[in-house]
Amino acid sequence: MTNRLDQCNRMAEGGRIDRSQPLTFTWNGKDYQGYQGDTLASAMLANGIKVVGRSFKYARPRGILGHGAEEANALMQLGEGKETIPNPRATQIELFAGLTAKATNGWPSVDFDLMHWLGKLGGKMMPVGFYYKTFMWPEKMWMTYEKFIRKAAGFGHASAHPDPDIYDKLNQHCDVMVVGAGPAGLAAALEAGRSGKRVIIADEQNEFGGSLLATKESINGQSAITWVEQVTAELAAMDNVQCLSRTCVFGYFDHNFLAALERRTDHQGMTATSGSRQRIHRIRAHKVVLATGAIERPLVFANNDLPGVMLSSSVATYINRYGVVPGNRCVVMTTNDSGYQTALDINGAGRTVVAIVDTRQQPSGRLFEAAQAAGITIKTGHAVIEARGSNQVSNALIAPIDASGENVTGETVTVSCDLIAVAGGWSPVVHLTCHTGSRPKWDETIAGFVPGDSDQDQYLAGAITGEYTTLGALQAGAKMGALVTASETSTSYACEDESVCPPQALYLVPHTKSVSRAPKQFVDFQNDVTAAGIALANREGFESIEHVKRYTALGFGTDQGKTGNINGMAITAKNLGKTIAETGTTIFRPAYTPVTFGALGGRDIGELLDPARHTAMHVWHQQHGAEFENVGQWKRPWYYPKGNETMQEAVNRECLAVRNSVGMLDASTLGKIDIQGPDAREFLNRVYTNAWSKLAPGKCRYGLMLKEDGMVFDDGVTACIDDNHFLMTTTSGGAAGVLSWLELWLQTEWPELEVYLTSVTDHWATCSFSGPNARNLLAKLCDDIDLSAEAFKFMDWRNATVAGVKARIFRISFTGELAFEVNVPANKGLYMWQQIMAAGEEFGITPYGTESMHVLRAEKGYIIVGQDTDGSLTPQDCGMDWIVAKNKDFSFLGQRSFSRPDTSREDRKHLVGLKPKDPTVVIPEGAQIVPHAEVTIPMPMLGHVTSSYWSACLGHGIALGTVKSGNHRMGETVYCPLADGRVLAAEICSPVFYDPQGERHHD
Amino acid sequence: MVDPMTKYSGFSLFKHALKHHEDWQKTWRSPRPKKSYDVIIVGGGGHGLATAYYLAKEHGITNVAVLEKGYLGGGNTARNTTIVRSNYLWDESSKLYDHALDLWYGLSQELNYNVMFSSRGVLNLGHNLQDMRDIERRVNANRLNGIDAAVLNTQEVKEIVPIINDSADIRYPILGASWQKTGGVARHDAVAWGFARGADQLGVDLIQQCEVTDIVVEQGAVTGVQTNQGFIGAKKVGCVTAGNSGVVAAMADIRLPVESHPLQALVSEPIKPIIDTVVMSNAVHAYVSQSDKGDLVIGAGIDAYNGYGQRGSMHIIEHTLSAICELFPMFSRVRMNRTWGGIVDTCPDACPIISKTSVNGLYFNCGWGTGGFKATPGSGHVFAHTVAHDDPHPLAAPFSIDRFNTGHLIDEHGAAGVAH
Amino acid sequence: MTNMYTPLHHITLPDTVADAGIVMREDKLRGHLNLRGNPEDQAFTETVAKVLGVALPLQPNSSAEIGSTCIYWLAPNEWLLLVAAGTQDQVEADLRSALMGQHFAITDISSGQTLVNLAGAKLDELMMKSTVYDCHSSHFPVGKVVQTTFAKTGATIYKCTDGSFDLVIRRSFADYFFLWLKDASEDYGLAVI
Amino acid sequence: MLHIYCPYCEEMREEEEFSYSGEAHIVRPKDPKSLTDDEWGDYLFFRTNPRGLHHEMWHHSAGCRRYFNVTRDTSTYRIYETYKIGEKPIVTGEKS
Ligand SMILES: Cc1cc2nc3c(=O)[nH]c(=O)nc-3n(C[C@H](O)[C@H](O)[C@H](O)COP(=O)(O)OP(=O)(O)OC[C@H]3O[C@@H](n4cnc5c(N)ncnc54)[C@H](O)[C@@H]3O)c2cc1C
Ligand SMILES: NC(=O)c1ccc[n+]([C@@H]2O[C@H](COP(=O)([O-])OP(=O)(O)OC[C@H]3O[C@@H](n4cnc5c(N)ncnc54)[C@H](O)[C@@H]3O)[C@@H](O)[C@H]2O)c1
Ligand SMILES: Cc1cc2nc3c(=O)[nH]c(=O)nc-3n(C[C@H](O)[C@H](O)[C@H](O)COP(=O)(O)O)c2cc1C
Ligand SMILES: [Zn+2]
Repeated sequence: MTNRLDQCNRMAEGGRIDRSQPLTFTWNGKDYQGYQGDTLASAMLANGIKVVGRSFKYARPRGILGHGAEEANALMQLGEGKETIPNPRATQIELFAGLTAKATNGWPSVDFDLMHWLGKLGGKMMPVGFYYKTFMWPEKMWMTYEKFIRKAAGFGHASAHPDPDIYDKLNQHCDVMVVGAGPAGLAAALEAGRSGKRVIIADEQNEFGGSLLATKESINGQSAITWVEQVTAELAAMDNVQCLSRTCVFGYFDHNFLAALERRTDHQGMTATSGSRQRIHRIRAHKVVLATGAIERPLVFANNDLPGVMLSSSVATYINRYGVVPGNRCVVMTTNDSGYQTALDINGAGRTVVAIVDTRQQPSGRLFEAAQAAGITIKTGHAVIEARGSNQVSNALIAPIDASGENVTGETVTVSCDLIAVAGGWSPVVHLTCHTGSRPKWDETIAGFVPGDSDQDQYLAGAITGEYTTLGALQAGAKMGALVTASETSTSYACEDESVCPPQALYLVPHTKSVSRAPKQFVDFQNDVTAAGIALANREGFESIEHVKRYTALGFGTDQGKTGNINGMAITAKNLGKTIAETGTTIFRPAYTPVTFGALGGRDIGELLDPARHTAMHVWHQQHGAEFENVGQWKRPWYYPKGNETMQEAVNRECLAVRNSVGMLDASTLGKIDIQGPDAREFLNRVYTNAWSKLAPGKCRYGLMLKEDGMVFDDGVTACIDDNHFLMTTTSGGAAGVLSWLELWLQTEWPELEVYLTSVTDHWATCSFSGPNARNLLAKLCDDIDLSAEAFKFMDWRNATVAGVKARIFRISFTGELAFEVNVPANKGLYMWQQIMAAGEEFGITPYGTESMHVLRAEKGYIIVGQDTDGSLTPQDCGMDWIVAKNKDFSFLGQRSFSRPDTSREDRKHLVGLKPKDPTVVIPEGAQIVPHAEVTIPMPMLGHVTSSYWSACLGHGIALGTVKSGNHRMGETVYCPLADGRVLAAEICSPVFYDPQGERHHD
Repeated sequence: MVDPMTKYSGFSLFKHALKHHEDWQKTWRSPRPKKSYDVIIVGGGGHGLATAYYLAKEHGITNVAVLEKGYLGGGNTARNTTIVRSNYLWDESSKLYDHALDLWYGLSQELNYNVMFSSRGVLNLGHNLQDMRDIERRVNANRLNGIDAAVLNTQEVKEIVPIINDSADIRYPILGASWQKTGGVARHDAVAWGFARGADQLGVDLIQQCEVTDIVVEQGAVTGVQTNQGFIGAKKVGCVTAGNSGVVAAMADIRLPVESHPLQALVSEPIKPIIDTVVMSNAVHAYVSQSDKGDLVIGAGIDAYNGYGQRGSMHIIEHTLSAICELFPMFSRVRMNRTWGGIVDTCPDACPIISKTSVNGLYFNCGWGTGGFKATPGSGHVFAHTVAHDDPHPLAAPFSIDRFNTGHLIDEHGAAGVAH
Repeated sequence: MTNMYTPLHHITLPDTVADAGIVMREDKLRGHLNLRGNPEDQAFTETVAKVLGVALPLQPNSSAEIGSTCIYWLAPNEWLLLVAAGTQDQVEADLRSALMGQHFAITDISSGQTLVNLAGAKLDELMMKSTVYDCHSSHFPVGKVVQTTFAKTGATIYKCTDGSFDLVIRRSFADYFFLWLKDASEDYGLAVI
Repeated sequence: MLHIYCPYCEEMREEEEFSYSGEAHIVRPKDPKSLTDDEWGDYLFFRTNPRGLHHEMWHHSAGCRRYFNVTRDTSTYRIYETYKIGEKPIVTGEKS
């Protein structure tokens, strides 16, 4: 056993880690050490940790495959308790002191997993899609089977607690957005930055440099790292350039909008000590340069998922960037030149390269020769056809293959090794280009998909185009940087010889056995998709690559197939006898790498989820113990409980106060639209059902507004201020919609009407007080107008001074009592409210909320649009035919719809009153109304109860509801069968329960 | 007689395992199109495939082709959040959806294909007093229509979903919910594949990569369709093309009361089971369930603009996730894996169109908008009847296209919510 | 005046921050008048110019200023007049009588909104957090005025000569606005003066 | 995420400032009463809903509050032009 702290695979020197800063971390309950600059993955490898997880379906042991976003296996449960994060990749977790991580699967442990035995034994019974074929009997058992399937699925677990961190967002705007800070991106940003344009460059890694961070190459005669450092410093010094490291551009949306996630503090600890843990940049860019590089493909051979099989470029990265050699005896299998560099790096690190196994028959060139010179065994025309080992690689089976790469042509030899580095060619990171609907094109020369045509103003540079040399990347970057800034010239660069020998396209390494019989050859590691599984899917008729994806789960994982997809597509193509171009890709979608929900939600949570709108008197309501109701975005006082009062008690008290003396409601939330212009009347005639030609200044009128389908959609009182000037009120929730609706007609259909609309909802505060003492109360505060019933009639309004404040007083009533609405500029709303409360003290003035308002208006049979109506009632249905003008010149909005066959039916639902037969009963709102007391299910329904209350002043329950042909059924008894078994009887009656003659409000 | 090797079962799995799964047959044939058919179904989504299946199964009409421009089940069927329920408001729609729900039960057995219908229950949350009134109204209507439904209070919601934020002083506290225990989710792809396999076995030709480019009408009657694989004759043509219905209708010079909008959804990374039911909220706008793979499947809102791009705007996703984090604060550190969009065919009254048209022999089944997955078996069932008899199935009759002229709309915005 | 309470009159902060990155000041009780009219009608524009002493800004997103009066372009036929506290009635009356017989609208909305000045070293970042509009100086010069979103509400944003921003916000959203502001400036410190 | 040029503000603005308002150029019949139920139903509900070029109305709801028209491709989402109410579109190509 290796000592936990000895970092057995750590090189003595080299890499971008700081050996003077050791960091202790915990993996699966044991402590280990790494260094500042490590990722969790590099630190685990340094400590010789091989098995990092268990696979999804077969629970096979899995090790680290890659070194970045492409990692498919090393999903962690990071941290604990409320800080825990499910599923981050070890390769993208920067090490910090005290980091703890666990494997997400494996019971009792990752090294020994019981599920694995189940997978081993049952695996044969679990080919792709097996669950569609079984678990069907008996039908009821599916829920039980499902429970077990669910338990086995999933990787990490979500925290059980709310998130201790916050997330925020910045809206960014720039001339040039560069994605990726490898040589191509840096060169592009440099060019654009020097031109003075506003530039943002983002890279998901902790520092800029991309693949240069892991090479020994040189640029312009100095080491590539030196160049990176110089360029990074120059960019950082430019005011016009924003450098965002640890920032993944995860989505590319239409019209050059990009979304990026910046991990601000994840490298320091599990939670942020101040500010946001992560931040989303919402970037609108004029031009976008994508320089996202390429990802290496693994090779598909038997047992290629054993820990110890790694991407060749990742092995090189661990050596060069992290000073870690992840094996002692290494076999490098390659289809192209890049494996050679890795072999040289391993060799240089003092570990054994057992052999380079090159699938090409006759490789040659610079790197080939270098490997030969280094004395490395090279087996050309060979492949590793199988890996062996129990929990990790211990042997590689190597066999000669033919030039087509389809057949094993000779004896297999077994070599012992603990690392197999695989280099299966490169796949350009085309993901972002696909997000806006573009589809990649197959490029035969590079054996990879490159970005297709796009509708976005987008430029490409570097490995994303299949340009795999550093010089090529630099030049392309510089060229694109110049192009997007319209500059004539661009910087030129010089690098060493990078000539390469052509790669071989090999997507499935042959085995001595057929695909269906060979040990599993994995294509998609995370979802346990094998070559045999793909073959089976194809055999079963799943031919479209999208079907293959959906049937096998290829590319469905958290890595979204970054390593597996191309091999899977190529294997499908071959099975079907098609070209890869014909087969095509599945669709890459956001997110490029997973994005924290919290970050996407940003600060729009908690109180900030949706604005809460307050009236000018809100503070007073709070101070006086109001309970609030959400009405749209408004917070409205619902009722004002006193002492231990229940809601019903408070509402009874409030209602009786209004009926017997005086009560006051904050009515400021009603929408108010100021209408000015010579055609204001004509405009009102068109948008309301009733006539407005004759309403005189000083008068008000109630109006109903319809959509063109004839259905009621808003109502309110409109006052004539003077001939060219009206003030419309709308429902509280409907205000914004009504204004847009009115503007729509004015601006698009009736531009000839000389009318201007201005929202004054927020400008006016409204104190609405009702009750027999309302006039007495007003008289105490207002003496500059005649308040007598004769001089100031119901539905009149006046300019007056109230409590020394200039006000508009409307004599309108929603309670059926004598009532006044005092409107003052909202700055004086609180003052006015306080003055009226004080003056009303002698009358026992009682503030009341929306609940009492509802009771009071229901007693009068007044509707609430949205409660008593639901978009399916015409004015006639509401019993409001009286408000529909029959002979207006202009066919007002909605009028034509009345005469449609359905709207003109006699047996439509009508809004009526309902009086419970048992006077002590209040029928629940939402109760359905049926004709008979016997409940037989199913049973036809006549309508439903829209509003229902206890009427304290009448001493019985009252309700409003819709009833089929209700207007013709007055006096009939109907029934409301409730969920608790009760059936409540009610008599259909007029909706006006209280003061049917309207004497009180006319008083 | 179905060959025991073709019939799916644990037993057949075992026998095939012994043969290394080398002998599995095709799930469906890939026939070349015939010259003509009795019925052509345009659109190989769940609804189209179900229609073909029931045409063959219940009406003995087997000379049928389903023409699909892409791959079977690749439209909205491939991209919906799979919520199944029937607690709609109005008699007409609740009966239609409940007919479908009845068919969900036993569907796996009927098709011999496990569609993984999981009756884990569906909650529709209420966040303000009007929400609760609407919930009461709908639940009462459901009960009296014989549909499983109940109103729950906040505590009862909390018992079913212990992780939900039931705090009373959040911006929009949960006041209660409607609960349909018999609702749930299903494996969307399996539904398409199960119907496809069932239809194929009954002789229906499933023709993929076959785009209908024109509907040929002579003397007021349909005679066939023009496709990228040539002309195919038909006595009757049923169009079940969801988001593309407007485009297909235009081929027969018909306009529909339908607009196509992007509707987005997303999944998290797979996590261990944490939510066992379906939670929907219109007011806070979040819809979530957890798939059997472990990913949280979340429905976002509709994009307001017309769009055929199968993608929408980012702020819609952001809005949805702020709502999710509000309802489920512990999901804040979970991560979004993938988002995508579908093209939903929305009707002004949020109800479908299952209808004959002014062209003889041409039928449309569309307008399911944001919520037609749940209806898949029922929709196919009543549409097959409508096509077979040239007369609407009684449950389909109210959904005729005429209603937009008569005014007999069935406004389900309240119950359909904004989506799903 | 003791009977006046501005939309933000009740806001409080637990402690005052020295070196606050964001400084907020409510420009209390300014007169706010919404003016509508046809910009192509010279009679209208000239009359208004005569009354106000300065021409109406006709370019989109522009403004004009004279003394304590500031005019924001809101739409082709719509302007916001910000006048000295308490003078709005007079200005309204003057305009009404001068424009008599023409088609125009003038509406006092002084109580419906308030003017908030935001300044401070962290202003740029705060604006990036809060609005989708590009407030970068290269895109938002002094004197420009823009109606756009502010968090989940709207605002009319004006760039002042000193580089700070004046925001017109609606009264009923003022509490939300402040809640947002407090939250967004948590990292920088917020001072209210 | 659309970026829309408001012809009144004369600037590109973010999608979040706008509300969509459906198909453009649907004219309210001059005399609704003279229409048949089918004609009226057609005006109310039936839309062209094309895949491709679409003339549509947007409302600069968080900006200048003006309605205006946009010619946009509903499959690529590319915007070809925006123009004021009352103006005619320049781009009217065949449906793609
Ligand atoms: C994000 C999202 C979430 C949803 N969530 C839910 C939910 O939770 N619950 C629910 O009940 N519903 C939901 N829905 C709605 C549901 O997906 C659809 O209503 C349902 O799947 C429609 O099925 P379909 O078979 O009619 O359409 P589709 O599956 O779209 O099938 C139509 C088919 O027609 C094909 N086609 C189109 N034009 C042509 C042509 N010219 N020639 C040939 N073929 C053509 C298409 O390629 C497509 O395959 C959701 C939808 C979306 C987009
Ligand atoms: N040996 C080979 O065959 C081979 C193959 C491929 C590449 N290369 C080397 O790779 C380099 C290519 O340069 P390049 O600049 O094109 O690529 P690069 O790989 O150097 O840089 C790409 C950068 O983009 C970042 N990135 C990718 N997607 C991102 C996203 N969505 N958001 C934020 N950042 C993202 C990556 O983190 C990376 O740093 C050259 O140096 C070349 O030699 C070599
Ligand atoms: C219910 C459901 C669950 C899904 N789960 C996953 C998933 O776990 N991983 C994944 O990559 N995609 C998942 N998807 C999304 C699909 O990959 C794909 O995006 C979707 O079917 C739309 O197709 P398209 O992206 O090819 O257009 C899921 C889709 C649905 C409808
Ligand atoms: Zn504008």
